[in-house]
Amino acid sequence: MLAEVLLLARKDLRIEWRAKVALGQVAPLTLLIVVIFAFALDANAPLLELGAGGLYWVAILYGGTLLTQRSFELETEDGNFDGFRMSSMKVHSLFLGKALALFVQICLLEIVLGPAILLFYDVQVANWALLVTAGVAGTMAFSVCGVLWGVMAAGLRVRTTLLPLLLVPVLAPVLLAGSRAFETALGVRADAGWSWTSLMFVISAVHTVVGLGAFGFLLEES
Amino acid sequence: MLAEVLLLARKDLRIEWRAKVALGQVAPLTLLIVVIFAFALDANAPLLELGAGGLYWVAILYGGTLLTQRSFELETEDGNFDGFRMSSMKVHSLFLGKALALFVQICLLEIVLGPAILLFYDVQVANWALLVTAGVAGTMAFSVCGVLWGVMAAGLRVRTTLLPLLLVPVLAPVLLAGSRAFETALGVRADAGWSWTSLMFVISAVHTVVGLGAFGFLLEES
Amino acid sequence: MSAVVEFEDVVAVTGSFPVLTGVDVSVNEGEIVLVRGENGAGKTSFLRACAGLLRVSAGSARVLGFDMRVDRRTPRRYIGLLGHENNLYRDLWAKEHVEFRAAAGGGPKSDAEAALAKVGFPSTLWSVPISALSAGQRRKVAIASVIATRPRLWLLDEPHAALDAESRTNLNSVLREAASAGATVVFASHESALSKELSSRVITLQGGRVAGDSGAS
Amino acid sequence: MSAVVEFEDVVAVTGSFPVLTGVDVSVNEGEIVLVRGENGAGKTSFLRACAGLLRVSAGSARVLGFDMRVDRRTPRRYIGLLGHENNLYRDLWAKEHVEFRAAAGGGPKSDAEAALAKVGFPSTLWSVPISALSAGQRRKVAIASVIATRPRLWLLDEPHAALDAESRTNLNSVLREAASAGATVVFASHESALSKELSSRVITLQGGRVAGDSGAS
Amino acid sequence: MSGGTNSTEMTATPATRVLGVSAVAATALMILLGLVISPADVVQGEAVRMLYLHVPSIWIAYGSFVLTSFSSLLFLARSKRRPDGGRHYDRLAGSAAEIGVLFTAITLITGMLWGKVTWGTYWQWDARLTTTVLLFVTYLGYLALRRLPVDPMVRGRRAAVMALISFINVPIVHYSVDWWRTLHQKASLSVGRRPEITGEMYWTLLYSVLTVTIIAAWLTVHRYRVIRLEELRDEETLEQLISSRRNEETADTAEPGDTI
Ligand code: HEM
Ligand SMILES: Nc1ncnc2c1ncn2[C@@H]1O[C@H](COP(=O)(O)OP(=O)(O)OP(=O)(O)O)[C@@H](O)[C@H]1O
Ligand SMILES: Nc1ncnc2c1ncn2[C@@H]1O[C@H](COP(=O)(O)OP(=O)(O)OP(=O)(O)O)[C@@H](O)[C@H]1O
Ligand SMILES: [Mg+2]
Ligand SMILES: [Mg+2]
Repeated sequence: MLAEVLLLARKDLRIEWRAKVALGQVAPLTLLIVVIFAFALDANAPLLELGAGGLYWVAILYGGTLLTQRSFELETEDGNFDGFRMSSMKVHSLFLGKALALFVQICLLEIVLGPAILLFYDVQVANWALLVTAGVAGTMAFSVCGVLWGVMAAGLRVRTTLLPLLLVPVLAPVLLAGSRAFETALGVRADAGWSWTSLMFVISAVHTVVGLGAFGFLLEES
Repeated sequence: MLAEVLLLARKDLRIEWRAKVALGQVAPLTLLIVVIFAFALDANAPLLELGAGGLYWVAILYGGTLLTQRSFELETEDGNFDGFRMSSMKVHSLFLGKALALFVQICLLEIVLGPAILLFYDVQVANWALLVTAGVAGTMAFSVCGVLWGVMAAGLRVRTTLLPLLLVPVLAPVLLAGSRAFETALGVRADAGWSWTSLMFVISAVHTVVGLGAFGFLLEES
Repeated sequence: MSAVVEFEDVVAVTGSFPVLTGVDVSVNEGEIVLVRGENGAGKTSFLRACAGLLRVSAGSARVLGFDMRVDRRTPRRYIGLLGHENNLYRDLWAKEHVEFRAAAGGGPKSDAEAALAKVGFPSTLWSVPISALSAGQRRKVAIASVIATRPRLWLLDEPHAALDAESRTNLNSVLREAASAGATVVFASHESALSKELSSRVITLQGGRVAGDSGAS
Repeated sequence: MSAVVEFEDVVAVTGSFPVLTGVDVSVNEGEIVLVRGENGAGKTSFLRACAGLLRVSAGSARVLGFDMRVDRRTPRRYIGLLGHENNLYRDLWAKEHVEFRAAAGGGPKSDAEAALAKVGFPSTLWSVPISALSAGQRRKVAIASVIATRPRLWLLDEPHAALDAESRTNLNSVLREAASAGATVVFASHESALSKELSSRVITLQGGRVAGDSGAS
Repeated sequence: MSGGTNSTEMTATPATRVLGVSAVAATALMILLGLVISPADVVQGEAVRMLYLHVPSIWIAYGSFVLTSFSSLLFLARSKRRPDGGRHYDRLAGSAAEIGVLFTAITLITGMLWGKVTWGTYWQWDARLTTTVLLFVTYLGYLALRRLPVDPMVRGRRAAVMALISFINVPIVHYSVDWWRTLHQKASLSVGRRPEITGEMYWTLLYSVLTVTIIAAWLTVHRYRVIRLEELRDEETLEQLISSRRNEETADTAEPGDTI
């Protein structure tokens, strides 16, 4: 099964490599959003420091949704969803493979965005371990949810707009948890950042379990 | 020419009517974004001073981008962009027709979003005339820019992700102007809301002129 | 008879690949020209160049009297193009779509019903969303859309594909009728039997240039 | 000989329209079956029902021994489907695509080159992105992808469309070879000459049901 | 196709009429209790009467969503094994979700009105309020998914998966007051942390819960039956469509050219 997961993920990542969507388009876009925000807040330094965690996750939410859309655009253009469904890979591999590729792509995004935020907003990291763990937890949650809802919307028309509608409410808790955890990691909030991080792991786990269980059903029909 | 503009706009709006994308999907989504945003930022209350006006326009920026994407998805799926380019309508009609349809759709969005924001943020309107004029000016700017950049991205692959990247920087000034104008209209800022509104009209005008002039070129290249 | 398409040593490039490598063709009004050739020979590219969708990067290209290197837009008004893809708005109903194309082409909406009838599209399906139609039915809608714009130059890329036997012969007679009314038809096809029967002239492409022309003058 | 497709009074619905209205068909191993019928007769729907992509809402449907009303997923492992659309990842290169499909079907990647050669896809185009290929070349990639998964049941929707004359006869021999090796081929086509020559049996659909079956037993 | 058991022509049966009548009666008593008999609150004054609608509504909504999730689970588990595909579980999930959304809306509305009176604004960016909106929108999305024009079994499965995921929101709403610092009242009824809830107010609240439960049950049953009737109607039109499509040949073979 691992071979299948890697095969699918590699295919997605190869396409990403060719088209450079995550790095070339979505990353600059999220950067831009962060900059605009900073500007809109009148570069009010203490305020920026407070908001950095939240804005980071808002930007990732936006970028991640775009990447999810793109990921399923691949699987639906030119009638491709039939091919996806006809694939003789195990459904679990399909789910995990798509999720893995999405995870890597969102990570790419974060590798660009993270340092940028640290720089622009002039924040100090108080707890690197927490920051990285929370980042990974949030990214996992994003990618797992993205794949689950991506395939839910995939067979349907109007998926460009339906997908965000389905995805955003589900990701909202991740957004909140991620922001709080980052705020702790950046030392601007005393709250228990680790428990927010665990919440994100729980969310990923729940969605993975649901995804593994339900992906078969979701693939059945368009 | 008016007949052509109306013909094209009516076609787009008929499809919207069938699929109910603006009202059924994008409007709830923007609502949701307003809610999530406000909540995420409320933890650090000063951020919310950005206020109703700013969030309104952020939400419209997001929703408007989705609607623009959708609008050009129609014109590109099934090789449709060839059809669009082969159309014997005048290029000006194509530009204005798409813009008109987009304008109406964004207006639909705003009719839902506006009252919701008034309610959620418990703000008082100090100047209705300004509010409505600024709303119209901003919407015009959004739809004109949307069409201009939509067609720019239309011939290309990976347009799902490219379009926002092109659109967001152009719309950022509209976002700022709209926010300031609304803040005046809502009585939370003494600034000259009318001059911000005129700025938006100027932006629309500039983009309309550029659009009318360049649409031919943009259509030529695939 | 005036020349509708006049290509001299036309070169066209997509990406950085030369899809047309020097095409010399002259098509006169009222002709029905079959463009044939292997897969990848350049038929589609040739038709797209005629329609002005593909930029001509060298040589001289005139279509309906317009120099395509100067103005590619105006002649499109008189051209009807049927591509490999159908160019349909999937959310519209079949009839709405043809009406839209007819009106966009400057004609009366009432042409739509006649055009749909001409291609044998059953009237029971007029109000069905295009996304629900079968492949052949969609193709018929696409052809009807071309018919409804009353082009002077018809550019058809594999018009027979996806159609059933009856509709194919029916399409042939529609095209013959158009040609006899003065329109010019250039079409690419792999259906040798049907297309030879239809065409008055056969151009063979190979490697992006003309390798044979039954009507070379 | 065991039955590969056994449909009894199969009804299938898309949207709320009955695309199959009671299909009775039984196809045996090694047969090459042509499914014909007018546009909209239900050929595509039938093939999709065989592939498990269309839910059977009444009747009994068994494919390769699996009850399609219970498990539509397992039999897909042994089925190769070529639809109207090509199901290609346009950003991949032709060879990469076929390799991916081969590997996804559990076979070795090395099948890809053989499959591409079989359909006559020129090796100079192996590393060209699919989006740059011509319509017929894409179709060949799609067919090669099916070949590379070595299906036991081939479901082909207008396999001849878009191919040039040579590739068509070539495809016929590929299919004949597959059938003689024990695979079963069910294909829909509007190319009467080519497909009659290929098929060992002809099923005619009309209005979503079987109107004629040359090999009815 | 038609595994219909009791294809009633009306949505009411004697049993549900009893349910309906008792709902009406209970409502009357609830109004009496809530508006007249129970005392005004020391702190909140008359506004506290909003409590008797506000709180039971959301509890019933929770209950409906539990029901939705439970029947979705059963639908997923059973749909393959049953001849009718276990459609009744799907129907139950759908009708319960509709009622849940309705009562969530009631909570939102009463909450906002109450907020205007006690906090001075309709809305506060408070965790409980926000999560409640999130819950509301999520289930609106669920209902939107149910309305998409695809095969009913397929739609049912998709919706069932979504229902299971959406349920996560319910505990989030409930515990939001503990997880975030909020303006909103903490959960109290069981522990009696809030001194205001005593005596008549306590009993009135309990009674309101009972009443709203009856109303919700009654509504759910009726929605279930309406959905069932719609399905029967769809099945009937489908039968007609099938037979007319089967007879297409008589119309079409009149044309020549189809010979083999
Ligand atoms: C739009 C505004 C509001 C919303 C969305 C809302 C939502 C909710 C929800 C979801 C619950 C159920 C808690 C649970 O048991 O899980 C609840 C309970 C409650 N709400 Fe509100 N509420 C709102 C406004 C208010 C206001 C303004 C007040 C009074 C000042 C209030 C007082 C209460 C009380 C007393 C309870 C019962 C708490 C308990 O015993 O558990 N709510 N509300
Ligand atoms: N980037 C590229 N690299 C290599 N070849 C390319 C590239 N772009 C286009 N081509 C080639 O250009 C040709 C385009 O031909 P065109 O689409 O006009 O063929 P056609 O005659 O219509 O074929 P068909 O019968 O298959 O439709 C193809 O052979 C294609 O492989
Ligand atoms: N919602 C609908 N309303 C009316 N008719 C519908 C609807 N959905 C599907 N159909 C009809 O169902 C049929 C589907 O047929 P199918 O695609 O299987 O045809 P086909 O035999 O493959 O045709 P072709 O040769 O054109 O590919 C079409 O006649 C189509 O018009
Ligand atoms: Mg071609
Ligand atoms: Mg078909």
